[in-house]
Amino acid sequence: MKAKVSITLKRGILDPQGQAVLHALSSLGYTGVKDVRVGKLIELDLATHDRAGAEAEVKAMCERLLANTIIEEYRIELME
Amino acid sequence: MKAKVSITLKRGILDPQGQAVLHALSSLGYTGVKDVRVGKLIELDLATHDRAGAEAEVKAMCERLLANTIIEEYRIELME
Amino acid sequence: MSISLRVGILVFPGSNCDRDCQHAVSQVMGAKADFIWHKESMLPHVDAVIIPGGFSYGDYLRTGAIARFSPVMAAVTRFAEAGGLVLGICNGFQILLEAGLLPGAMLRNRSLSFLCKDVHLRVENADTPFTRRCKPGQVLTLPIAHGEGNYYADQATLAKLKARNQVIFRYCTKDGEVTPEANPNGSLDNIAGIVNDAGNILGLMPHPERCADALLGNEDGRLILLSLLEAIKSGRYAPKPVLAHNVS
Amino acid sequence: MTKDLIVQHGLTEEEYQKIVTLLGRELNLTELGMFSVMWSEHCSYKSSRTFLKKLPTDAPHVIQGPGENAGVVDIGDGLAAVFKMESHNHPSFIEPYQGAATGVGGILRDIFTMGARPIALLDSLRFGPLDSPKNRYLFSGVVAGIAGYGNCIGVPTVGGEVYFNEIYNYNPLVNVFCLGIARKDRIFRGWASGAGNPVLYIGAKTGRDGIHGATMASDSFDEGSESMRPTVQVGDPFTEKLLLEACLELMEQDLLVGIQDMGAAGLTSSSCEMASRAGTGIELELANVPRREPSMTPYEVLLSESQERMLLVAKSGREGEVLDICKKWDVDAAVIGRVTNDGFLRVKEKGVVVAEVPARALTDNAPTYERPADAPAYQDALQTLPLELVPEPKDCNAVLEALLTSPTIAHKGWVFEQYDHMVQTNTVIRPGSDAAVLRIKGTDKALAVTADCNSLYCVLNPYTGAASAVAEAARNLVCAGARPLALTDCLNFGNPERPDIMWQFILAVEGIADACKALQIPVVSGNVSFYNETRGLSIYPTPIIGMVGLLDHVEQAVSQGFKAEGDAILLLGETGEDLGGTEYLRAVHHREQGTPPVLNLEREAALQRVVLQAVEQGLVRSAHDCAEGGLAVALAESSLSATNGPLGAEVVLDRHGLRRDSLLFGESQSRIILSVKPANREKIEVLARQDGVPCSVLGFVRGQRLMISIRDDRGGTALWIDRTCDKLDTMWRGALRAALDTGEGGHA
Ligand SMILES: Nc1ncnc2c1ncn2[C@@H]1O[C@H](COP(=O)(O)OP(=O)(O)O)[C@@H](O)[C@H]1O
Ligand SMILES: [Mg+2]
Repeated sequence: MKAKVSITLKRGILDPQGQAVLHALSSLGYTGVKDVRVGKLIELDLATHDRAGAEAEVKAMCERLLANTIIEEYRIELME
Repeated sequence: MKAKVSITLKRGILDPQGQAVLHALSSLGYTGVKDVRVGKLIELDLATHDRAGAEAEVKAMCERLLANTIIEEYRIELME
Repeated sequence: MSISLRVGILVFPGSNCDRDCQHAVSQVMGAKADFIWHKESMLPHVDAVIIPGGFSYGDYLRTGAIARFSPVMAAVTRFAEAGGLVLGICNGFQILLEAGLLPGAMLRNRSLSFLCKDVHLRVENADTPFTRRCKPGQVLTLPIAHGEGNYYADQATLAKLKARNQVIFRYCTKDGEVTPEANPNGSLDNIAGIVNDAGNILGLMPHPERCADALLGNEDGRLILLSLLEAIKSGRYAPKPVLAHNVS
Repeated sequence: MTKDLIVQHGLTEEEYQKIVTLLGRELNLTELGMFSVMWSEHCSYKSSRTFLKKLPTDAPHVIQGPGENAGVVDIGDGLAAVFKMESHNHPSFIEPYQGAATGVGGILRDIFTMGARPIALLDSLRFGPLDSPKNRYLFSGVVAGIAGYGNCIGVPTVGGEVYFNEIYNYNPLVNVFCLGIARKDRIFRGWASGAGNPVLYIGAKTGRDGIHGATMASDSFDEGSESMRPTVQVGDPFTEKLLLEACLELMEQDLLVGIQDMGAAGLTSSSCEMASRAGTGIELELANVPRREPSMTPYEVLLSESQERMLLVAKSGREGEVLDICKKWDVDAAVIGRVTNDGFLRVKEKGVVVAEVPARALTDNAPTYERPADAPAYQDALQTLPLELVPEPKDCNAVLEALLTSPTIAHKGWVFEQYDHMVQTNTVIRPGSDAAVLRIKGTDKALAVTADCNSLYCVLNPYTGAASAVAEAARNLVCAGARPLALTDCLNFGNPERPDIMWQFILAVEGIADACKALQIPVVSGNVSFYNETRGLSIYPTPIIGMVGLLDHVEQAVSQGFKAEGDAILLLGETGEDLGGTEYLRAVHHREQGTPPVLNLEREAALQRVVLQAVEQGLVRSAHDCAEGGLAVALAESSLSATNGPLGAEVVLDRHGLRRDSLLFGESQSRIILSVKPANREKIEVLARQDGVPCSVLGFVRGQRLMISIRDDRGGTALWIDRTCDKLDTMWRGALRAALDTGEGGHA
């Protein structure tokens, strides 16, 4: 099965990249954009088909490696 | 409303970051991971509530700025 | 070098080799070098444009992605279309790619880290305004300093680049062999620099301005800057005047 | 005010009472927060101030000594060198990339706030061994963070040092040094002069970053620290680059009275320090402070440590021009207050006073302590080294290889190739030599920079170790052909409330002071980082010395690599039985003990004089100081550092009754290896003799092997080291990467 991990900066943590994109979009005329946050997307291809097991394992991967939980938070989505 | 843009390298383009994560995961003992791709996640906060309009506008942003379609593909999700 | 030659050097927020280019062009090569602010929508009178290295807009999103929308880039595009010479170094190369003035795109270095060191380059085409002072096959030593120099183009584009001799520099060993080990960043076909179809726009990752001055121990970069200045002097690359109503 | 709140703010009951007496009333919470950061060890130097006064700070060329954002020295041609070093140890342990990046951002601001354009960075790093995944994560994260910030802003990182030792497992050190150049007649200071002048805020918007960062840096680690998440600051080098250009342009236009960066304790420290230096007051309106987050309290706004911000005092009536220049550079700016003449820092939020304290109460009136100091009980044992328990090595080739691959000695290319060390096109001598050399455009001159400290020497004998750090830094500059001008220090120690740590600190400061006097090098800036302690375990005393030297002629610059076959190899200085505290003893015999190598400051000064004269007379082709690993490693490094690939050497050493390992790997101080054209040999011998410096010809640059023989006292000669340069080169250059590539990744 596949896992999609979305990693974003925690609220309150400065996101210079998001600010730069926001600024660029508005100077391109997209003035209806109020805020931009840039994060990471990690797609994993897993050998298992056990949903609960996969969820626990991906969570462990996030905590140990994929996310820097000091400044980032993550969300996991699983799909066949 | 909010838009979530997922940007990933096109299939066929080597993703060294994904490879590095795959390698790191397997040396941490997560041997059930077959492949990893790393991409970008851009979350936009939009002033509008018009879904169709928003979709078209975000698509235009992607084509012009957010993604480089020579190497990347993108997916847009909209939510209230 | 005649004092009448004028090179314009673009300055984006985050450019950081702008002053280095100015020093190399003016103090070392003896031409005139003027800064051009990114907000300008018209170029002043210049004979060539250098887009210097650095981290325009912090390299946020993708290298060069935001800078290419600066007003000055529209003016540079018109200048190039009229035949003017444009040299993009490092971040300048990345901006030219994003702007579509050169084909292809830049990916992160294979090692995923920034790399600053001397590399060897083989001159693949010495018949360009940027390399006319070099010999075909000559091996130059130039420094690189980048995190994203892993050049990519699709097969069709690569074939076209090769067929038309648009690959100008390749990473090589000190004896001029193009090998995977000599490739510092994973770039396709060891490509370090390319020109556009018309041959008047060069993008390269290594920094000629960092090795123009004998004091820094290497003058190979002079060859590229000297080629550029001599090409201007030859008069063959003077941008053709564009009438206002012709601009669509 | 409750006891709990006072304790939470890191103040003692007595300190709180002292504040109440100063103010003549109780404080509100906002004021408590302000005192808590300003009276913290980090901002107030309360445990160190008394002792730092011992450091010599005067010399005719010193324009600004300690007390400002950075030190300033005259380098002629109307120019001044501006430099300082700072620690970012605790933030880098919590989040290595951002911690190190913001450390670079902070030191850069200290330099450009003085009106200087930054031209070089150095980084001094200490980590636990790389066989632990956590240490690999910290080390690579820190290096990436320094690269990420320095490369983006376009200031070359041209040198530094890295040591690995278990003692830094839970408390790595990240010290960064920055050098800038300013016009001598246009140095800016952090003074809020002139009542009525407008106070402006420029730079990034304020968020809830790093609130209590300053108190955190003054606190030991415990298990919970790694979860102190909300305090992590994120650096934005792009914004800093714009801020840098905007500030330099504001200074060029002569619009400013004073300027200071907002570092630790942000708006609070910058405003009270500027007022207190000038003997004025400042009144702030917080509602005008640009903010990133909604509903921040005055407490938060005043204590936020958001990065990339500056506080300016502009000339009256010129604030419009200031705002225009900021606008040109896309830098946020706002008038947030004005200078007053009542000596108070008065803070309002929408017109309502939320804090009102004398500026000097926050700064000058902070307490100072002479804490108890005493040598630790283990010191004697530590200094005892029974040499009979250290067998002489039979295979010296193996020892040399072990040393060249020890991460502390191994080639540091893996580190400095991640740093843009060439941007600005001034780097005449790149990292990988004793000191980096930067030419000064528009003049014939150049500056050399280095950072040094052997903390193993310092734990064995804090006085000698610290003095040796000064001597080594100066020696490194001299090897590059530069005359030492002045130094900055970054004193990293454990918990000053422990007598043994205070003892180490006091001795180290005395060592620095004496070495400075002997070598005539003033201290112009510095930084103290205490509480480098985790779970009761303190780091070794690590007083890092950053030093700047001047070359009158840039062409004189010398690097450590051999230059040509046939050159004679000379050793200036004398080798003794100095095995205590050596890398050899540590890496091969697993002992960290003994007395560190003896340092004789007069001999050191003589040695440096001789080498400088030789360089100035154009007699020297390469120069390299003997440091960790001793003579054998120094010879190998010179051999392997030759510009176009290794150049071998054939060398014979006279035994003089010494142990083989002392001769090859001992770390006797005050030694420099030169290579010279054979024709110049005698001239150098004459120079050395005049100054009483021992000078011996060791051999010649020749072939593709490193061959070191020892001639015993009866005249017999045996070859003890014989390896191809290629083999040594591969090992030396590959060792750090190999150490990083082993084992699993992850940051758990
Ligand atoms: N952290 C670092 N950053 C940049 N350069 C470094 C770093 N560590 C070491 N180097 C460079 O590697 C070389 C050797 O360092 P070191 O062994 O400390 O030399 P020395 O003992 O002569 O001071 C020096 O040129 C130094 O500047
Ligand atoms: Mg050293």
